[in-house]
Amino acid sequence: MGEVLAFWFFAALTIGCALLALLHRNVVNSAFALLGTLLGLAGFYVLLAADFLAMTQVLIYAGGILVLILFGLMLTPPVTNERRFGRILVAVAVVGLGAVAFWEKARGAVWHAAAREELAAPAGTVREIGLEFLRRDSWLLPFELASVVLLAGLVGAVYIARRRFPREDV
Amino acid sequence: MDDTTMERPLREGERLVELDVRTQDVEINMGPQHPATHGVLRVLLRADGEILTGAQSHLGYLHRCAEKIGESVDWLQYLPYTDRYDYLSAMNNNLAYSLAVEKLLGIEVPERAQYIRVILAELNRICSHLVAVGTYGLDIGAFTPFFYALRERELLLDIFEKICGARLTYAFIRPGGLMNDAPAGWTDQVRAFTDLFERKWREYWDLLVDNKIFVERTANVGVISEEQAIAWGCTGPMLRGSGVDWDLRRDQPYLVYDRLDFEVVVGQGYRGTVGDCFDRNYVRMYEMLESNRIVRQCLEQMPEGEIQHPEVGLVLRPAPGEAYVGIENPRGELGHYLVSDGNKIARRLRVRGPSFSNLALAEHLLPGCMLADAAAIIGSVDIVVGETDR
Amino acid sequence: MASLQQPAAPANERSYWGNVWQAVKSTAVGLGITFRYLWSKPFTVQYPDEKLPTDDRYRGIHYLEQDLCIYCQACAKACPVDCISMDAKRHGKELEWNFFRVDYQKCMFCELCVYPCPKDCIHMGREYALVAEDRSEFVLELTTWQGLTEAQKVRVAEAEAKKAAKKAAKKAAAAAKEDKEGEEK
Amino acid sequence: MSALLPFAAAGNGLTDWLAGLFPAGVPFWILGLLGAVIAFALIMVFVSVLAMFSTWLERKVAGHIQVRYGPMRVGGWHGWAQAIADGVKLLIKEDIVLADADRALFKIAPCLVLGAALAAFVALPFGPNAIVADLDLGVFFILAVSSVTTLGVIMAGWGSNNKWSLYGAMREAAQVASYEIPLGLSLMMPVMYYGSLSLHRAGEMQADWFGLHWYVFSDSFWLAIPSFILFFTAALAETKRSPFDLPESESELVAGFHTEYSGIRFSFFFMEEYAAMYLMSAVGTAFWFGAWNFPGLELLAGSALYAPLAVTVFVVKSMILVFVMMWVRWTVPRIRIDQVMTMGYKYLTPLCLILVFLASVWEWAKAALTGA
Repeated sequence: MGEVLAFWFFAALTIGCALLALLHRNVVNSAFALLGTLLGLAGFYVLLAADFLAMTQVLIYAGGILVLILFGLMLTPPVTNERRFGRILVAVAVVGLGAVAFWEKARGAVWHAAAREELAAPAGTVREIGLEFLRRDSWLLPFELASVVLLAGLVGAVYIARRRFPREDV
Repeated sequence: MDDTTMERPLREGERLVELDVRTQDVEINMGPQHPATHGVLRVLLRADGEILTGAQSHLGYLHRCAEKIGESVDWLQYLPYTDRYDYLSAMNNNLAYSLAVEKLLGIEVPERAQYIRVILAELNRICSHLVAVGTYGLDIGAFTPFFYALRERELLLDIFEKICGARLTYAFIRPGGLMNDAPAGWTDQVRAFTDLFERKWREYWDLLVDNKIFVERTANVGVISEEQAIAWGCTGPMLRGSGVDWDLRRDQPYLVYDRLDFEVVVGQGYRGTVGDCFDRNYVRMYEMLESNRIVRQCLEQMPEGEIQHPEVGLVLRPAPGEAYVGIENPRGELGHYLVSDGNKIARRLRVRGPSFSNLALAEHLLPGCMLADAAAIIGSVDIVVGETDR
Repeated sequence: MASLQQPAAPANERSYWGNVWQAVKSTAVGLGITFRYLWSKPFTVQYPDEKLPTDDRYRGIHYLEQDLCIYCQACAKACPVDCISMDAKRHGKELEWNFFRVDYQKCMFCELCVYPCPKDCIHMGREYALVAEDRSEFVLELTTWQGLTEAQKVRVAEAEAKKAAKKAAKKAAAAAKEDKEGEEK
Repeated sequence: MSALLPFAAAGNGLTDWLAGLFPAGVPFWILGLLGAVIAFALIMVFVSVLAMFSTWLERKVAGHIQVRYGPMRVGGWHGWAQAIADGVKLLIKEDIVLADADRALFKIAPCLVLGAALAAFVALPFGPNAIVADLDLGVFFILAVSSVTTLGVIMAGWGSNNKWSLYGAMREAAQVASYEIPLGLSLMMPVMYYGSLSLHRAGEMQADWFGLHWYVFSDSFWLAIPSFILFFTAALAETKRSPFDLPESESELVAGFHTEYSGIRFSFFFMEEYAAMYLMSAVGTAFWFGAWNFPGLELLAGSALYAPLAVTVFVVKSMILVFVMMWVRWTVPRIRIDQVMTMGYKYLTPLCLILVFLASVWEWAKAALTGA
């Protein structure tokens, strides 16, 4: 019962905030609404007994990525002639396609941990994740490759963004 | 954005500013009510993120018509008004005005009065620099040195209170001499202070000036070149901080300064470039020590005798003529230009205030700096708005 | 430690580890100084309970020796801001005081009013606290009495009586003279 | 079951105690919810009292460092009631929301900031048994949750519709987002030593040697001391304390992101600041300075005094670190924003990485030698 209630609470939070993010007129407010979505998702991870993932979600997405999004928004000049209708259309299309693509999976999914016996055991997820990432026969190579790709992206972004401007002395 | 690509040759008056990302400029009002503007100064800043792209200072919020008042009150009655343009160094203001009036009158005050004047002027310089260094710490974000500086200033104010009865606006050094002679025990109090001060000075140095963060915040920030400083008419620590060896006390000696042994402190880029904010503060720091030395010498050399010129009374009628006397105020050259038509009221009175000229350059240092540097640069100029606006 | 002599050579070389060392060291030195002061006795006083003594020469709120004052207005004329105003009525030598006010909204405590006084009767006092809820309270009355004191009344009456007696004597003398002249005629 | 649903599972002291109070038929989740409410109330009370005491302490420390007294009047002895008076004043003050502010964000921001700070208290081990949720993730949870305060600050700065506030918000964003890296890395040294992210386990492991087997006294002390300095520096930046108080630097930004706040909303920011200070100090205490352990305390184990004394030891130790934060604040000047970034990315992070490398070699060598 508790899990079910929590599930609906997080679902409402996630979807409500997602809609708010989509529909709000002010783009900064949309970004802030995303916080609710991200926290709701973190809640789902907790329900699925993936504590580490949930905390990572909060730390990286809410505390990091969202801050960067806001940073980016505030550095961008405001868009004056935006069309909300177009955004909604795109969103509906994406959600629809996703639903069609994952319909079979989604129908059979179990959304909270209590219903599944193997997840009900106390989880020490950090250790397993760490081992998985660092074992040679497991995910070590993709993990390291991803970090190299990210680093390359970072360097490229810095290179592209950095410019030298002549400025007049007032 | 094509206008701002890298390959175009720089136009005159432009310089290359390196920015990570260029965004819309923000116009932001610093002041007239802002903690870092030392009074009711308003600086209109244009900023691209944290980096300033333009600055314009707006003066006049504290304009009190000092010069015009000077043309409508007696020569002596104007004296209390001089206290009020740079209220942190009122003794020096009194002295500047008195010397100018004495030049008009063509008199020289008795020797004892001259020595007491030097002592008071130098103590007042310490007083003023203590506030300058302390509030500079506040601008940079260090609170405590300010209180330590005010603690020693309090001792100085006690000394002033003992001799003249006032703690901030003295009206004590007046044309013809002094209001009063030093009371008994006063010289001992001054001597005790000079001994104490050297010990306390180390504390300011260790706590504030030598602090790594302070050095990082001030070194290489707001650099004024030698030529720039001269061209903009900077005086005082602002000029000497840029490496120009010029001090009116030595180069155009007045009172008994030519009999005293002291060094003129000049910025030398101790932690960065010559002429940066650190150097201006450095000059103030060491000037306090030099003033301390001067006070000691004066105490030793001071003769007994009169403190007031016998022919100068309460109502003055200088012969028609004009006079300009500039003295080395804590903030630079404070000059009075006086014109007399033989009346007991000045025909024309004009004040050349150091903060006003120094501030003019400050706003040209701001573009290209960061927002936090604005506080550091304006603080390093050490303006007193009462004087810029008069 | 800082030296009281100006450092001769610039010390602005910076290296990575030098920066780390300087940051740690200078912060530690600063923390040492503040820690010492944390346990020292405070320098300030608890103001309304405890007041710092003011010096003899302190230039605070004026006081007036009213019995010496001769209503010459020299102080009012000397004042750069015209904050002194006074009014009195003369009864011969005696003064019937109406008011002697100083407007402390204007006064700048310059002491210029004290010097020209021929009778040395106006002084700067040692009191400095000027707190009020209304601006009008900053205009202080320096006289201790208004009008004529009993002694003054007596003296004025005496003087008037004397004057009257003199006048009467004069009149009598004149009358006597007239009589005499009349008699002579 | 996940430890992050602390009250949904049996075995938790509070829920067990609550279960005893109610008839057997009451569903478990109700007990859990009730337990959560009680825990929240406890934390709220603790943080309120803490914030009041800390403001008073801060003002006294500032005062005495600056050779003055600080508050002396309210309440008699050294103005002990000053903070209470201030709190009451803030509560009854008019609540002003600017006409041009973004009302929703303006109002949510203080709650978000304080809420995130309070949530992080869940994982603090005040004593061997006094912990709301003994999370396996412990310190990671604290880092994650307290990173949400950044968003609250940005929200406040944006919602205030004031350029100075916005500057404060952007500084906070840049600063905190970058200092989470050295903060996390500096925590790696104790984490490697204990082999766990749990603060509670760290406390248990430091109980040896008559209660003095603290990390700073252990065989890894040469890692512990520099890592603590790095942690403390990063924590100062994370909690926006001087010399990293750029988001609210009063000589540049007037009051930064909370310029426009007044009354109770302002007090939320205030409480958050002290809560965050305490939080970081508590993490430092738990990982480096022996958590609730103190020489001689173990002799009392089993007696009724033990638990309260352990909590007291933990709180006092944390408060000493809070005091150090205050002491630093009243000593040093403020860094500029680009220097904050330089310090974070060019100094703290590389130094932390070096230490992480040394620590991993050291811990591996210890394990290899002892054959563990």
